[in-house]
Amino acid sequence: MNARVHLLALAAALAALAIVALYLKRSEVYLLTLWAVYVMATMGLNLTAGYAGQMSLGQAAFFGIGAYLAAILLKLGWPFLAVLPVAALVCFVVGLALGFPALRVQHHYLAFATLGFNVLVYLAMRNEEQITGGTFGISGIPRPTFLGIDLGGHVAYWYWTLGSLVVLGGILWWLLRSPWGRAFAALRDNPIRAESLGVNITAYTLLAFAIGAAFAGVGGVYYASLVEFIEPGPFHFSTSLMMLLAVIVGGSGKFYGPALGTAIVILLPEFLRGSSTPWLKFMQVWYLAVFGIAVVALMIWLPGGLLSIRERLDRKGGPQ
Amino acid sequence: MKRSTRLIAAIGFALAAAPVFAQPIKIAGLVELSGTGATSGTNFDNGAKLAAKEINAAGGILGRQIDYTSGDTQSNPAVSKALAQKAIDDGAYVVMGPVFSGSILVSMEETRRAGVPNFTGGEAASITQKGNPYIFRTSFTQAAAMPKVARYIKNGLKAQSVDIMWVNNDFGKGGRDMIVKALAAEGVKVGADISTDPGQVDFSSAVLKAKQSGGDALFVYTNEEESARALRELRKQGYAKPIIGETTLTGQKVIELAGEAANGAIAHVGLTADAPIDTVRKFDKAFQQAYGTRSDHNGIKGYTAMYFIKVMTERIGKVDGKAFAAAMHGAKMTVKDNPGVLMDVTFDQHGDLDRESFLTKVVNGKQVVVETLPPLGAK
Amino acid sequence: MNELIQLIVSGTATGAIYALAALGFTLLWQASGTINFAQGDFVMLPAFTMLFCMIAGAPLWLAFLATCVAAMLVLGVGFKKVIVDPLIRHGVIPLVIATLGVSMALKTIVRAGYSAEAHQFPAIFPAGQFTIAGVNVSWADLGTLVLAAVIVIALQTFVTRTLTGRAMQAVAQNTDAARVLGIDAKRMVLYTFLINAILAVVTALLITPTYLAKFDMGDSIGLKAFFAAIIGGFNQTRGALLGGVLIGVLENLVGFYWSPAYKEGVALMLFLVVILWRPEGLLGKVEERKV
Amino acid sequence: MSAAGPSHGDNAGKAFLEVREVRKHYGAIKAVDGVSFKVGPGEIVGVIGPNGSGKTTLFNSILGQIRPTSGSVEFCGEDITAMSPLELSRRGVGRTFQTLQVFGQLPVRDNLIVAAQEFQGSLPGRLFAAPDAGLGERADRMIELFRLKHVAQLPAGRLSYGQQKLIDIAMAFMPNPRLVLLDEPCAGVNPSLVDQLRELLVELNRSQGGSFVVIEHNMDFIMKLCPHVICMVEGKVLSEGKPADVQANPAVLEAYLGN
Repeated sequence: MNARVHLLALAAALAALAIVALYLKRSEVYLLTLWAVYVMATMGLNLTAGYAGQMSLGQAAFFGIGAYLAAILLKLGWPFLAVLPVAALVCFVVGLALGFPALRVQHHYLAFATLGFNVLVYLAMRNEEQITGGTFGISGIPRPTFLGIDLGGHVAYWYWTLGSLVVLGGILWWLLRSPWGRAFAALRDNPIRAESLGVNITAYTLLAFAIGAAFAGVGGVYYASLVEFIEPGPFHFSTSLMMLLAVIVGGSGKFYGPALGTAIVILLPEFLRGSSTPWLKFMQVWYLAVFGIAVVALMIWLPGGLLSIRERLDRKGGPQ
Repeated sequence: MKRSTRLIAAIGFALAAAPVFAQPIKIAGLVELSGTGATSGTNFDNGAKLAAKEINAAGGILGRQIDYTSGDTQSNPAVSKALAQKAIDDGAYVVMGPVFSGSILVSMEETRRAGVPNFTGGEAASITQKGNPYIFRTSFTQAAAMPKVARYIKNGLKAQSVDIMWVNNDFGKGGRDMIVKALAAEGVKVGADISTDPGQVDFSSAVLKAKQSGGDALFVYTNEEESARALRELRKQGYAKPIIGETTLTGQKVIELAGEAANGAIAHVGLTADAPIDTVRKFDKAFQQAYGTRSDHNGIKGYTAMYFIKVMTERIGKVDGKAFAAAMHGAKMTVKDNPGVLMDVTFDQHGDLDRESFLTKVVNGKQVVVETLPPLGAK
Repeated sequence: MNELIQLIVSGTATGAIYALAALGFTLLWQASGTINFAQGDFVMLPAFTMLFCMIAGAPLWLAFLATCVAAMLVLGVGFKKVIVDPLIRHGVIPLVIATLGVSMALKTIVRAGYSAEAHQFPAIFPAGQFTIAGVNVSWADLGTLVLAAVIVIALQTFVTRTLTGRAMQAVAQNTDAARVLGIDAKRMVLYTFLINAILAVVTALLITPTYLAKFDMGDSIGLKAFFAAIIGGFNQTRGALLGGVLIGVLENLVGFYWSPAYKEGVALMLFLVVILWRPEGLLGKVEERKV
Repeated sequence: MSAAGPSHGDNAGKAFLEVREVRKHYGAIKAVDGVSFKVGPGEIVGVIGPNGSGKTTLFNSILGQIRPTSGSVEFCGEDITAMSPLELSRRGVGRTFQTLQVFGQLPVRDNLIVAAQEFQGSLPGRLFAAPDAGLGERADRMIELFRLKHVAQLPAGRLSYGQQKLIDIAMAFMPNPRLVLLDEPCAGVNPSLVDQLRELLVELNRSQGGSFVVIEHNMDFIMKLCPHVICMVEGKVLSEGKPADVQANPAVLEAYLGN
């Protein structure tokens, strides 16, 4: 696909997403917004796991840190746009700090370290009641106003989130096109070779990890403001697993992979829930079983995720 | 009136009513069918379904059938919120659930905004303290139940000090705060204050802590599974002092899971299928027939809530959520007129309810009611 | 002082169960490079299988034996042939993801197909306790310890004393060299999967009376098994035992002396300390970087 | 540090590698057992020896991939023993591997650019640099030289073994290294391309001026390419000198035949 077709298709898709919200019910717009918010986090995870090849199982922890920061700061009266960089920066720094011990061990241990980190953050959210409100959570989180426009309504907040998602996507796109993006890919494809070519794999691993965390932190800010209430539950490590699966199912290392994967993980089950067709009703209950088996099948036949299907077909027909 | 006119009137009425007949009343359940609240949610849902079936079989509400659909909140507040919005979008007349306090605190903002009455199974005191005119309970609040427990610990058990083991979620933490307050009011000392995790499996250190503390009794306030595990560990370590709980501890599921170890446990319950009341016995039988298991208190919550809807809707004579909510405040429903509500009940201005409650004990693997306590308002 | 000993004893018993699950974990890793994220669910499934057998009227011992056979077929041979074999050549990550999928599927199948609720499971040891030198020891803890010890010793004897066991060890240490020596490496790897399946059933037998049979009962045990394996040293069988017992005991001590609220975080904190201090694990050997 | 980068021809005259008594023992197995040799500026040195004679282990010991048991390696007067591959790369030491080591999912052109971009500017600076880090032209020239133009935009992992091997070698030369260690550059390359590859290396040696150390089994290739050859057997240097002399050495012959 050449660049112009790509841009046109993207613009059309965004326009469709913007227009369709006017015709959807409140709950459906809420779900769409929830999807966009999760995509912010999975997009970051795609950088960490998909582009740089570092398996992280703690994305929900950063998502949660962003959300709690937002809840606390927004309730203190901070403007939304001031909370965003703070959340991003805090997650970035925490990501760096967590990366250091994890780097001391072999690559796949990073996954366990992040998983454990997620468990710990979750426990802290639940037990440090003075800060986090414990299991009662924090309610009454305000939605922002932007240039005097109240974004409290469901459609207005959706446009706000969608617009922000596009900006974040732009940042990621630019990052991936820079020499950094290439170094991340080198780190993923062959760290040993990369090191012998002067790629500082320690620095890039930490960066990939911390930038991914920062994206999750930003997503968390939007989440807190969307749901208007947070408690530890949504930041349990099982959310991290779902986020990773969303990235992989969509297509890790594919720019639009997280958007597709997150739709499958977040929107599809809700669609099934709303359906009354008998076999879809069956799917409501068995959804995660089918999803789990599909993940296994995908790993066996299409490890690059759904968006790699074209490449896969190319390769089968191609010279190799 | 002449026969013919009467006939014409009847036909006219039938014609006018016909489209209404075709239009069922939508009632949406937001229930925990998976996640940590699965046991509670499933029971609540089953209770509601059973009541809806009975009401429909008997001609429905104001002649209209109930269309009850339930969605799974996965014990997750964000999903609860989404489901609440969906229920409102779908035009639900009344929303039932969720049971978990953390979830209802989020989803009730949605029903409030839309002006849809919302029955909850949640027991956290804060739910009805937010001035929400659309929220109604189906059971006691912890604020109402704990003083009864504290009174029993002091007068019934003659305990000077008591250790507390609670689960660190909104339910457990809320209850713990209430019992500490109630015990202080009764002049009973609190010994060890032991927090446990939702889903915790290993209670050995928690139980040892209680044993070492040496209080005269132990108050256990955790969810069903954790209660069972705690009871088993208490038995394993040979804990010999009285074990008291509120609602969950002597529940059907706990007895089933804890087996022998549940024997001797005492609990105050607002609702129980073992209540020595005819209507409850009838409900118990019907529930067992429908689902093969006995209902716990959450099943009764769902069941009675559905009948509250029927009674109040017929009382106001129309399907109107706002009028319904207004009429619910200060309402009184009696078994004599409406057997489906199972026990006489009154609602106050906050949406809290009041009725009789029971002191129960597990004897030979069965919950036995040892005392019926009067409603708080009947003193 | 007595309470300390008591905490250590019961912690060791819990830890021994973690160790059994962790043991299977390290065996799989050594023999085939498999990191099994569904290890916890591999404990959950046998628990329900035994439950079904007992509902069908079988006594516990028969249910246990039948489940061992079923587990060897499904969690041993089936898991290897259907999931590990096609995936292992893609590297560690796709296999890890696939086992995540398996975990999710197994949980949902049990939840949707049978029940979302917890179910009682008969205890294999009598309730109550005895006092020895002022320390209360429960029969269940003692029984668990003895049974776990028997399993570990039996396994160790099998691995070090029998020809097959030694062949398995050779494969675990160096597959290529073992093949050159004429060892049927594939068969040895399969044996490892079978042993893992049986360990899972034994773990289920020991742990379900306290954990209760529930679709998500594996989450916690799986996580503990991971961390136990890493803390002890992923490439050392003895490491898994040490890691498991350490976690069990420390959890008890933290739960008692500090706060039960952070009990679930003990395994992680121990893990972080260990990897900062000894990245290869307490008993692990340093692996040379491979080019 | 990054500003220094690898040399760009000007200080090639100082390139000088000295390996002193390097040993690498695995328990009782002496993979490398006291090897010493020198490489002068611009020189091409061949290393031959039967399989298992310790050539690759020697390479890995020199290049920081593994830590030698004893001995030292000096480069341009600096002790580089057990330095990490990253530090070595910054001193202008490059290498290729015995097995294929390309970045499979990156297009060929990006493989080449990434091989040199880390020597351009600072780490934060590279985030804001042009996408090709100013290396596009250089990469294109290298692609031209290695005749990879028709596949320049394809992911490297999808090319034939021989083509990937060429990319691997081209990457090593992208940053203008002062010293390159090539581990079996001909392995797996179509025999008809071997001569072409040799000419390429001669050309690169001439234009870039770096020194090469080459492990190779293809005798013809090494005899024609390297003015100086080292023969290793059982971890030791058996013979050293002009290719013809080493080839004529009866001990070398015996070592090969006896194997």
